Amino acid sequence: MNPLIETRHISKHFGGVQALDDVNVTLYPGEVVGLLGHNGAGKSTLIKILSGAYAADGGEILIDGQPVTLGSPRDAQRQGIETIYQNLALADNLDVPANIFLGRELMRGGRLDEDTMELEARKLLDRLGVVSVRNLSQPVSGFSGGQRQSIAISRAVYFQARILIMDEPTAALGPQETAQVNDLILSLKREGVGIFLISHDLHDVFDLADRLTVMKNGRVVGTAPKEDITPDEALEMIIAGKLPRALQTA
Amino acid sequence: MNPLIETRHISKHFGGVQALDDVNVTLYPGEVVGLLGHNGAGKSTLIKILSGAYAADGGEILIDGQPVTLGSPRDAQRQGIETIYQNLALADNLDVPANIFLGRELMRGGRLDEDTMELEARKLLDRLGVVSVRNLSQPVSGFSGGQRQSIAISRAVYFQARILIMDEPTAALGPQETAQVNDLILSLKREGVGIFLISHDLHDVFDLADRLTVMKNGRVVGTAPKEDITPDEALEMIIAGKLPRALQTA
Amino acid sequence: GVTVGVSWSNFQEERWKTDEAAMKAQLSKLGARYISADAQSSNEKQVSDIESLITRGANVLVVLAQDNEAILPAIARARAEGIPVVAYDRLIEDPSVFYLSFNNREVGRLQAQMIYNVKKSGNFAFIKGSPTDPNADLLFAGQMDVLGAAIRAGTIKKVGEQYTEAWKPEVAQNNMEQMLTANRNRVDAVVASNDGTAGGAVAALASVGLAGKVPVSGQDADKAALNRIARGQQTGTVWKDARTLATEAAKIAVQLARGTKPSAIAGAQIFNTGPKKVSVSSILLKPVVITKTNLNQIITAGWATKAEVCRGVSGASAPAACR
Amino acid sequence: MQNRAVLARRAASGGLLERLHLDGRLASLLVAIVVIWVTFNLLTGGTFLTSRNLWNLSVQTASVGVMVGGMVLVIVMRQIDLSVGSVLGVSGMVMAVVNARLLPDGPWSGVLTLLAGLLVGAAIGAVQGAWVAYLGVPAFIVTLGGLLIWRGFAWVLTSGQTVAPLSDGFQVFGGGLGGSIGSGWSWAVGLALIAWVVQGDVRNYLRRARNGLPQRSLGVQVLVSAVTVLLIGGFILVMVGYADPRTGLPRGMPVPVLLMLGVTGVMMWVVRATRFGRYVFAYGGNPEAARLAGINTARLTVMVFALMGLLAALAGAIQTARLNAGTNSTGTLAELSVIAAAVIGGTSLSGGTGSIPGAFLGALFMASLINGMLLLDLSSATQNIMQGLVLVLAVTLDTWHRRRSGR
Amino acid sequence: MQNRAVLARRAASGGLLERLHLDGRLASLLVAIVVIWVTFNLLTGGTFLTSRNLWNLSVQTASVGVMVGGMVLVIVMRQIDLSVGSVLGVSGMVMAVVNARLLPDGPWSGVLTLLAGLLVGAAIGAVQGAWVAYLGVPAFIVTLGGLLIWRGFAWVLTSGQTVAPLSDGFQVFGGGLGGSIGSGWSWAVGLALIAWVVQGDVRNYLRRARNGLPQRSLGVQVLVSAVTVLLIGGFILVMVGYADPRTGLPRGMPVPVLLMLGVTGVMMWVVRATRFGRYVFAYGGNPEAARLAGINTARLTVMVFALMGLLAALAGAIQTARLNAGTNSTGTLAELSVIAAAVIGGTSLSGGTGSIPGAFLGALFMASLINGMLLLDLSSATQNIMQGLVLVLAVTLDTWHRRRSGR
Ligand SMILES: Nc1ncnc2c1ncn2[C@@H]1O[C@H](COP(=O)(O)OP(=O)(O)OP(=O)(O)O)[C@@H](O)[C@H]1O
Ligand SMILES: Nc1ncnc2c1ncn2[C@@H]1O[C@H](COP(=O)(O)OP(=O)(O)OP(=O)(O)O)[C@@H](O)[C@H]1O
Ligand SMILES: O[C@@H]1[C@@H](O)[C@H](O)OC[C@H]1O
Ligand SMILES: [Mg+2]
Ligand SMILES: [Mg+2]
Repeated sequence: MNPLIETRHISKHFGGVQALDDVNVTLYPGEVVGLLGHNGAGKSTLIKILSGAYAADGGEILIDGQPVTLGSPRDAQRQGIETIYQNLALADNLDVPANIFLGRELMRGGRLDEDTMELEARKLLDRLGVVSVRNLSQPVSGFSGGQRQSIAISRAVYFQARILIMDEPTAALGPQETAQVNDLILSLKREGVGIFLISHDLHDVFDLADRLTVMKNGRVVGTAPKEDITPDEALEMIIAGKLPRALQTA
Repeated sequence: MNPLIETRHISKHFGGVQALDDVNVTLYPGEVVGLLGHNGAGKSTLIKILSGAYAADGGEILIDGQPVTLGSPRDAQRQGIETIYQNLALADNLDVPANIFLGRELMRGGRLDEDTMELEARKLLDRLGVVSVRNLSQPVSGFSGGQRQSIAISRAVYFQARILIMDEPTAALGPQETAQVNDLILSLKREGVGIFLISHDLHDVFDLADRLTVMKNGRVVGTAPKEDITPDEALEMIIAGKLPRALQTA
Repeated sequence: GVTVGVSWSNFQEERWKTDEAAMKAQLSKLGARYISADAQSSNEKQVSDIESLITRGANVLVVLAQDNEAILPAIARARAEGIPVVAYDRLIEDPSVFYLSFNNREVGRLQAQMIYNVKKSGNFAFIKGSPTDPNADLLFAGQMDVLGAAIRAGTIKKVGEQYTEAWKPEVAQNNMEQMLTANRNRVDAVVASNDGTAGGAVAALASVGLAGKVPVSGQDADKAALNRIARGQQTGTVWKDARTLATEAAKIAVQLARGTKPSAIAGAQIFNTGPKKVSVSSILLKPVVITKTNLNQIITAGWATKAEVCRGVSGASAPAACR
Repeated sequence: MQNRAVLARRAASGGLLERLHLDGRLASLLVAIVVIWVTFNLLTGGTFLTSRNLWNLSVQTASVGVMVGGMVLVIVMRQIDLSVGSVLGVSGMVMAVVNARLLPDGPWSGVLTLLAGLLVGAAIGAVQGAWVAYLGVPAFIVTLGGLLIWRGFAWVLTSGQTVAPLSDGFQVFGGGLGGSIGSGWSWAVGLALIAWVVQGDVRNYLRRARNGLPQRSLGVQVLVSAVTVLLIGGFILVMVGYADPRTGLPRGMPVPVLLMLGVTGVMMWVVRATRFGRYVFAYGGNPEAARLAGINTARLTVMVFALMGLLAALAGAIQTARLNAGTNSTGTLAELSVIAAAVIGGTSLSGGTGSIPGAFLGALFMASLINGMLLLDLSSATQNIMQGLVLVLAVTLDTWHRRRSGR
Repeated sequence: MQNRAVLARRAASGGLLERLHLDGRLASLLVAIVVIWVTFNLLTGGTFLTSRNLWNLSVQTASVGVMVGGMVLVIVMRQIDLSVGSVLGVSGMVMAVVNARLLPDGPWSGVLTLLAGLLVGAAIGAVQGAWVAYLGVPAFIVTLGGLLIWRGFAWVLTSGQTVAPLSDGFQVFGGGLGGSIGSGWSWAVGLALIAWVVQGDVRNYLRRARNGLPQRSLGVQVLVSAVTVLLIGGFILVMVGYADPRTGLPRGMPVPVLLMLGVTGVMMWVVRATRFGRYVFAYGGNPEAARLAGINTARLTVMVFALMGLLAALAGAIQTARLNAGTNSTGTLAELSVIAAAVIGGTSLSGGTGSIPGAFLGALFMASLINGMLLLDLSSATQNIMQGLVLVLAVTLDTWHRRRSGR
């Protein structure tokens, strides 16, 4: 079976910094791949390339085994890729439904269908257990860190992606809200969606992921099925940037 | 002994939303108080009032038992209060030393002492275990989420506060960096600094805090010494907004 | 009583204040009410201005047109309301209008002539007026009436010709500096279209030590210019006694308002040599050239005081008026 | 205690506007306009509020009023267009040349001339927008260049000469004699407007009620609708209250005013109901977020500038027709009035916020100020000073009011 | 493969500027200036690059050059000041009145006049700044009001009359005859400048070496310093190359140019070495972060506007002295030139970025363009068109170059 998405020899630099160097990752349908690494390892840069936000300096991306050019976020959306960005990327001056449906507004009779969008937004937030967001028609600048994160998550899950990329989706979420998002990830996985999950919470990653990819200083240290590795070994990989002995020999 | 800082009946609303309602909290020297609560509970709003960023609608703040007016962040700094904000509050166009020393630049011979500031910044980041930040004289807009967070932390710890307020300081940090910050918190505590710590990571909070205060919908649900409560009970408080039975009778 | 609505095109040049004062004085003598508006050099605003003057109850209009074409719709509105119009200082080619002016082309001729009197050949620089003021072109045309032949013959060489954005003296100064530089100071005469631009030109000449050595023309008899003439830095200025013009305008306006036909105004003649050859009733006043030799004429006329004209000028080299 | 009192007051004042679901900015601009209207009316002994003067005022507002909606979109997108005055000028000049020198007089000469002008304006706008979007040059520079270039072109086109006269069919756009639609049509337009407003309000109310979404109470909604209907009715009354001096018949609504209202209506609809409008605001709030959401932000920029150019050309048609002449100074400094009207109307120069009706009221406010001062016999220096002071004071009051009510 | 090649090229091109530790923006502006200088010199048959014309050019740059540094700070703070032209005008008029009508002629009349003017300018700026900072009214509105108000005041002050002539002591600021410092002093200033640059470079180099901080290599540093010294020397040579017609002696540096260089130097120092400058940039990058860092942002705003007013008044002194007259049109539209120079010099209207030397070069660029076109005696319409085109093209090339080199 072809992977849903695969990268080959991706590299990217900013000025003098080599943010990515010869990065190869794969993602299969119905699979959750955890992306781990220290701060500045290059995780966000990698997923921005996968979502068309950045252009790589070199290397190629394959979707369903076919090379593709992701020249803009719109290209990636057309390929069924949805992304939750680490910095959330909300238009602060717009309200909740406008943000959730941004770029893919519902229309009725030639005009924006505000009401349906508002009702759908309400449903989505309820599903994520976000009870504290009461007034949806207020600019999102007035929402708390966690509330904003929930809005960004709703945005990405509404449009039934084949490939979902989540960059620290629960970093700002409370325990209950985090649990709901984790449930959501599992149910999407069951529906066959492939998910890249970046998180610093090793517990969560081990609960959710099928495989783990660890990065350091822009390079992939290694990839392993969750069963073959313990959390302590993963930590070791993140810090030392080396494969644990068990895997090296394997 | 007077608490370092104490709030009485603090309230704050935004338009129709009552973000804080009659909030009382206390913090003693050498103590870490964990502030918990669901998203939108009012934690960040509370600490913004304590750091002079917002004015409360009602209630009062006491420092060393004396009522004070914190009309601006500068007022709070003068009282020895330093804050790490959830949204980091960095000037994206300035470099790392400029951000760390913003508002309290080192001078030498009537001009900014750039070199000393750069050297000090380097030391601070080393102390936080942030190895991936190499070029300090680049605008901070080019740094990763975790790197930016480390810069914000350096900023707050350099100026030897009496009261340190940390709003989800490790949300974006990797496991290693998180451990370093946790060590730092413990060592500051030993030096007698009082710390408010907001975090969604119950493990961390239980490792670090002496007392826990749980908020829900802008009100304080209750405060308890860490010894008197289990993580599950704390979760219960966050979700249900009620004191666990054990504490209610106490 | 009679209400006279006056639409000014702008008040940037010093002279218009004098025009206004004289007109007001005459109107109050005649027992008429003066109302006014200033279009600030904008055609669009002038149309609104005239609408509002009509709204305010003007029974006769005195119009200093910013643009003689773009003013016509406003004149048509006045005509439709049965309100007579005096075209003040600048021609308006509508048969219903009474035209009262100093002939601007004539002013241009006088400017050129005063220079030609002292300089018959050599390199001439032309500092023209604002590119958006039609008078600028009329003045230049008049200057060419006098100098064109010599230019074609080659005895006079035109070494620079620049409009002056909004008649601004500092713009004229820059332009003059560049003409001097481009010609390595070999500029023998400057035909400046009014006193403000002449001031700029003189400042530029002064900075290369040529002030007083190169003849410079002007127009309006601004006080600063009269002083320059006394100091010998400017050759002369064309004095259009705005007081006479304004006083006449006031008298004519009141007569028109009381129902006198334009052609029946005393001294009216037919003017039909405008660009479109429309015939209008008109009175054209004669401008006076003021130079060093007849400065006292302007002092005795009470246009400026001796102190103003002669500030800092005394001794043997001073003109008669200042001794 | 004192804090609590302040709090209560705030809640109450916020509450009124909130219960009416009215925009605070619009309300305070309306108040400012009413204040200066009443003041001028007193000072002019009743001249200001005559049908005749209000009719003039409406025509005087038209040119800025037509452009200001486009400028709102430009500024909301964090851009600026300094070239509008020159684009107005050059397209006006093109129309004058086409009308007076190229086209034969005839029933279609007016419309054809207008089309040619609009084409020129939109093309210029699109070129400028593309320069900004694809080459990444700041709009300030591109349109400052445009300001110089197109003004120069307007001059070169006729070597600085004024072009006149224009055909009757074209002069109609200026609202001069023969440029109004008469009483019958005016009432027809008014009734259509009323019908449109009422049915929109009713449909909106029912739909939100059906979906259980928050909204005005029924009583308040009826009140708001009634006031709107009255305002429209009053406006039409004023328009038909001013008679043509030749015929003695009511003039009715002038064509430029009709154009201004039409443009304003369309722009409001664009902002409220279309993706295009939504994207403009999203881009202004966070350009990066808009791009990441898959919006083609470059094309959006080109479209907004092209629209701005088109509207500047429409204003050029109005001005040129009103002067019955193409002059090379037409539109000088118009950019300042248009930007000022947008900012007074609540558009923020840092992008992301702006309102079409607000900007329209901003234009009306400035035009009223100038019109009123013209009726008083003030010197233009005094007028400048007054205009500056009233401008600053009005916006200060508005700012202060919104701060106090906590928004 | 192709991507890798691009990558390598980028690294190399980035590398050159990086190794020189030079600002790419400055470099490309310098190149643009050199290009138009050479072009004009060819077109004018060598007139452009004469001492005399360059001397003129330097004086023509002075008024905008003096103001542009202040405008950089204003724009970096996400503000705008539209009133500079009017403040220039009103303070120039005040100085003319003080000089010609109030003060007796005497050795101090020039300086006292200047002080009075600076006071007026700074006070106006401070009032406008306070209005923006404490009342929260957008700077666009406050300074647009100021544009109208102060222009009106300038007119009212003398009922529109031109005030002239001014005392010799004051005329010195305009750089006319007697307004330059002669050859001896020019060389003294030049040598002082050279000494200052060299010792600064040396000290800087040693200090960074001592602290082990990254910097230019020794060879490159020597090269950069040598080029700077040569430029200063060349500049002084040009200044002393133009003789006074009365005496035949070299004029040397004109006073307004001395003022401009002094102001530019001070502003560079303010931006690089003072807290004030740092805070202005911090505020521009993130106003909220600056406030949270304990910076008194309101006071900062007042100071920046007051400084802008002061510099506008200084420019007013230069213009008025140069013209030897206070006129009511002095400074009209100067705001556009000043803002344009700042933007051309790399100041971003969205705040947070800007450079004083860049803005200075921006002013020089615009002045060179106008100076050269006047030498060619082009019609003003052609001048407008050319100016617009060159402006847009120069910034386009710069943008394109920086994009290509990935910055
Ligand atoms: N726009 C940019 N300009 C310059 N450098 C950048 C930019 N974006 C990222 N970098 C650099 O690239 C490297 C990788 O950054 P990236 O954001 O991918 O890290 P990350 O793995 O997501 O880190 P974190 O866990 O902190 O989010 C970092 O060193 C960062 O400084
Ligand atoms: N500037 C604001 N304008 C309007 N509402 C606000 C504003 N700031 C906060 N709120 C509201 O106040 C409430 C409390 O927000 P706050 O940021 O204090 O929550 P929090 O406990 O920090 O949540 P989180 O865990 O998500 O950071 C939320 O409902 C939020 O929507
Ligand atoms: O008198 C002159 C007038 O005729 C012209 O139109 O504008 C400039 C004035 O100096
Ligand atoms: Mg990241
Ligand atoms: Mg928070």
